[in-house]
Amino acid sequence: MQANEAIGAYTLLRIERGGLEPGSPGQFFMLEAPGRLLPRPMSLCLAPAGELAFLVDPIGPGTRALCALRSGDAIRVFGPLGNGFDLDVERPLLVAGGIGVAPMPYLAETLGRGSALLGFRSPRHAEAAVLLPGAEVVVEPRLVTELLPDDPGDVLACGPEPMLEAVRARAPHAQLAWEAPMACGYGACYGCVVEHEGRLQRLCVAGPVLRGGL
Amino acid sequence: MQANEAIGAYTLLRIERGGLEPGSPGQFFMLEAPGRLLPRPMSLCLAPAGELAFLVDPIGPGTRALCALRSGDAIRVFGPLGNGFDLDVERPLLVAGGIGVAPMPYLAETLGRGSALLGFRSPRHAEAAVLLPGAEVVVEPRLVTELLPDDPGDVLACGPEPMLEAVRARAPHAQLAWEAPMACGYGACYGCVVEHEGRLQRLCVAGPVLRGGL
Amino acid sequence: MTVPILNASGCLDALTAAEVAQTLDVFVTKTVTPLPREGNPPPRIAETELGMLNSIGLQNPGIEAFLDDTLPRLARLGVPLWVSVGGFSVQDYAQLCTLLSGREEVTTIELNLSCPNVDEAPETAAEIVAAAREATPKTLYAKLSPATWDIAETARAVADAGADGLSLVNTIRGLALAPTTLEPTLERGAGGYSGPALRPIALACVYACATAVDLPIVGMGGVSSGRHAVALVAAGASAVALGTVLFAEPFAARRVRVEMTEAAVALGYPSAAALRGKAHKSATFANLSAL
Amino acid sequence: MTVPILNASGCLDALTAAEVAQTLDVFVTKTVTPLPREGNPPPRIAETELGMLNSIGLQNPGIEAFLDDTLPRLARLGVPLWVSVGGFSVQDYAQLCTLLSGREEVTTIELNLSCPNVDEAPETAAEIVAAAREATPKTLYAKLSPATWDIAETARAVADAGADGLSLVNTIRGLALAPTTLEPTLERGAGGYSGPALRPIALACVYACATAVDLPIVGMGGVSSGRHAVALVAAGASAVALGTVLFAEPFAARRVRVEMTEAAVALGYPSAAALRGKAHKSATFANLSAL
Ligand SMILES: Cc1cc2nc3c(=O)[nH]c(=O)nc-3n(C[C@H](O)[C@H](O)[C@H](O)COP(=O)(O)OP(=O)(O)OC[C@H]3O[C@@H](n4cnc5c(N)ncnc54)[C@H](O)[C@@H]3O)c2cc1C
Ligand SMILES: Cc1cc2nc3c(=O)[nH]c(=O)nc-3n(C[C@H](O)[C@H](O)[C@H](O)COP(=O)(O)OP(=O)(O)OC[C@H]3O[C@@H](n4cnc5c(N)ncnc54)[C@H](O)[C@@H]3O)c2cc1C
Ligand SMILES: Cc1cc2nc3c(=O)[nH]c(=O)nc-3n(C[C@H](O)[C@H](O)[C@H](O)COP(=O)(O)O)c2cc1C
Ligand SMILES: Cc1cc2nc3c(=O)[nH]c(=O)nc-3n(C[C@H](O)[C@H](O)[C@H](O)COP(=O)(O)O)c2cc1C
Ligand code: FES
Ligand code: FES
Repeated sequence: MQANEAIGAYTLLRIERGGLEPGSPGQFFMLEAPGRLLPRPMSLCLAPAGELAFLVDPIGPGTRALCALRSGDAIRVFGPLGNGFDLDVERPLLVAGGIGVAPMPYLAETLGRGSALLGFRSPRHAEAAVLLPGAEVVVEPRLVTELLPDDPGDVLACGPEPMLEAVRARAPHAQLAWEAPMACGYGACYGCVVEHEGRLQRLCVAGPVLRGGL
Repeated sequence: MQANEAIGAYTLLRIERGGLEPGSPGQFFMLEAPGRLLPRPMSLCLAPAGELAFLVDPIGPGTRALCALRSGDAIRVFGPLGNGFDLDVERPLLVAGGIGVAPMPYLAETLGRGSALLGFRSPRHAEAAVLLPGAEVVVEPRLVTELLPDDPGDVLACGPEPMLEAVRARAPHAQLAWEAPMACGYGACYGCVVEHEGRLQRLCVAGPVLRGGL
Repeated sequence: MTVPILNASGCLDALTAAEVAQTLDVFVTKTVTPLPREGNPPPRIAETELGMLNSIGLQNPGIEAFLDDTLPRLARLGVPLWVSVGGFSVQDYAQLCTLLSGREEVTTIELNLSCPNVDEAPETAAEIVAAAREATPKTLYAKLSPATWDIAETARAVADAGADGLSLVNTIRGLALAPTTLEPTLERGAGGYSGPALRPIALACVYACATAVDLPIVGMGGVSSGRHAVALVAAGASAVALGTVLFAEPFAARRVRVEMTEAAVALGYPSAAALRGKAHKSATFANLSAL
Repeated sequence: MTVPILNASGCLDALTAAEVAQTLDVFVTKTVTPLPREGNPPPRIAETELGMLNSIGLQNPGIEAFLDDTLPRLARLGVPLWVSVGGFSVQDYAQLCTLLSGREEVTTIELNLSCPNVDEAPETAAEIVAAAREATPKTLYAKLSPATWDIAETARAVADAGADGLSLVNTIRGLALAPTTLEPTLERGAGGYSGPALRPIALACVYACATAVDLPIVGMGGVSSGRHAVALVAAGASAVALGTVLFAEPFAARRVRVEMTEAAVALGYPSAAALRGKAHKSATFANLSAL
């Protein structure tokens, strides 16, 4: 652990990279949550030299334990895992809701272009927009999908399920990063299944980024 | 918790008395051992005004957790429990081995007279003798029972089982404070039984001080 | 309507702790057998990382001394009394129930069909309940073990045999070894595992039995807070019993009672009793029997 | 002589984690059934305070796809392969064993007689083992549930029916409720409880079966350190399997292997294998079968 830094309602967790590769945007890591039996999946948010940074929303015991880490604490980190975004796109448009903003900074940096739309549930949550300079930001009751242009181009999105469904309705070929409870993150437990292409598939192996969606 | 103070190999745990009575010498309290499911029995060692003090030998997880307490920490304490020493004696002689010294300071203070013999397994353990000024002290390989006079008077003893057996061989009417693993300390679990007067009895209810012994 | 709090059988002796017993809505005795029993040799309790083990082995004075000496003294406490009984054959249980029938101090008989520390009666739980039912008009609770493939099946069988309620669950067999000697920490080897680790197991048993039968259930297993108690009630229990927690905190019932109401109110219910069965999706779960 | 480390069935997919599988002495497949299975609806994993619950429900491609596609790919890993099989009747198990008999990639068949998340075959464990024994000359391990009153009795029955070894234990049924909704955290309600809380239960089962039968035992249940593994070996296991710990620490086998030897040496034994059975007082415990 290098440092924990509050960014509005979220916490940016910066970890020494050690021997780990950052992987590609949309991939995730399993982070040991101190005091809990199972690790927690976290998308890579930023990859500064020698570091991996994660943006964490403290919604339960595991994420709260991660946000309570202090500089010098050691945790086990495993990854990168899963399939990230396909970067071979013409007109990328990044769309994120809430903590779905987490993978966007690394994605924007890697793509080197494209605009971004972000939606948050409160101004305090919206402070995380500093991680994505130039993004257009809305706060509830306005929804991020209201900002989608008629021809949205190549949408790369992450956020809560209802948001992803709404994005897909508008952009059927969007790349969507989904969530599911995960015990292992590497295909071992069969816990993270989602219905995709008509059958139950492990999201950690088949996703988390899927085209067309669940 | 008021303070924790090292006394040789042992730790003196000083706790605010709150509403608790100190009870009589040889009685014990159940002390919450932080992080453990079950409390641990501890003899009252000293009863300074407004405090209860216990002498703890860190031999396992529970006693180590007690010794690691810091000033300001709160633990649950229940007692006084069990039957202490009968103080109606003519020529009291206090005999203790190792952590068996724990109840002796409070006993000596309450009796206001009598001499004491203490045995320890190392000079570091023997530092606990400061709690009982004027006591005669031996360190292994010498044994405390070697110090017993031919006519020992009214022996009140506490220590490991082999020591108590040896004391009883020399002083059949001695009052002996025994030990057994205890889950509750107040007769609820039937876990602490010892064979006494030909049947299995709960040491926490029938003892811990028994005449004649197990 | 409230959710009564009992002690778990074998986890409190009201004669050495009257004040503790008086914090309870019901006092349940340690299991009584026809003849006096010394129990198993010590050590017979040991802590594990996440629970405790015991191999007490039903130490008790036997039914005769219990009726003559213990029961009159218990009756003076002013707390409703349940008597837990155990035996090694159908006849044992029937005899115990017959002897207790005449005693008005006793409101309910709990049939301990599940002690992991003694030999079991050769008959099935249902056969024992049927014999007990013949022997007494008193309210009969059947205490079941979680160490069974399908506890709902046993619940249905004892309900059909005439049980008036279920006590769920007893301990499950566990073992620990001393780290330095590798010998079992209990003289007898294995013992009954109780405490926090048992909680999800107990909850699953209550949930399954509440679906299977329409009997009141006393839920127990690792309860140490109002939230734990509320979960058992939501799973279908109408009362909860405290066991291992009483060793660390004799007056836990007072705290749990307050916390239970607080937890219920925080969840939007007027009382803990009001959320009974709410863990079940089925709407048929409305008509639940009270204790 | 060493103590082999396996994965627990269902806790590792060697095809998505070849390097992890290669840290093991044996790779055990997730349970394969005659027909493909999608498993239970999600959510089907949940953490509890002291363990985890799963209700996967044996998701697998079915024996045909397994033999055609999965098995050849597993064989390329260079790790000895055990195949876990499960079914809903004696015929299912017999058929699976027959089909696997011709496949030299498979060293051992583990009969999963104990999945808490699917309906059980109506026949007894011994009947299934007997049918499997008829169907195959391969080494047969019977995987038993801790949810039984007397596991030693089942162990004797499956030994008599021809089992070559025991895998102990599977998960036990457990339930947790979401704190705010009071709904079960798993869609299916109850699930299999695994992890640290299971350790004393698993240890008691291994200890009891090691006394009852002279078969090698793979011990599992909450193992996450060398000391846990050594305890199972002292109780009578000749091998240990890692389950839940692999989710948090995929390469745990390497650490546990080193710690196991360190723990044995610290206790004065030349190796972990040398302390097998040492928790038992009986001297008749000298002739133990190896895996
Ligand atoms: C591939 C992947 C990448 C992820 N990346 C990130 C990330 O970068 N940053 C981040 O903060 N989180 C991320 N998550 C979500 C994160 O893993 C979960 O929030 C975390 O595991 C919850 O653990 P907990 O112990 O704090 O709460 P739990 O006890 O597991 O959950 C607490 C409560 O919140 C509910 N819940 C669970 N997950 C969510 C959710 N995502 N939103 C709202 N409610 C939820 C649960 O049902 C429960 O009621 C990711 C998830 C996946 C699958
Ligand atoms: C009535 C009574 C009064 C007591 N008063 C005191 C006191 O004033 N001060 C004090 O330090 N202790 C006292 N003890 C002993 C103390 O309660 C135990 O040492 C303690 O419970 C051990 O807990 P643990 O978790 O540290 O070790 P455990 O894990 O319980 O034990 C660690 C190891 O030590 C062994 N062991 C247990 N007890 C002892 C012992 N007494 N001596 C040597 N080995 C042991 C165990 O078998 C085990 O192998 C008293 C005990 C009783 C019954
Ligand atoms: C020390 C001890 C003794 C017990 N004795 C009995 C008993 O005599 N009869 C009985 O039915 N259950 C007995 N039990 C089981 C408890 O009543 C209860 O079912 C079990 O401990 C689970 O609850 P808990 O986790 O809250 O302790 C005993 C449990 C313990 C720990
Ligand atoms: C997610 C999950 C899936 C499992 N699937 C199977 C299975 O398919 N077949 C089987 O025999 N056991 C299965 N098990 C049980 C394990 O093999 C093992 O017996 C149990 O988890 C106890 O070990 P542990 O506490 O180390 O996890 C599964 C366990 C888990 C946690
Ligand atoms: S999280 Fe375990 S298989 Fe996906
Ligand atoms: S310690 Fe529980 S009865 Fe004595």
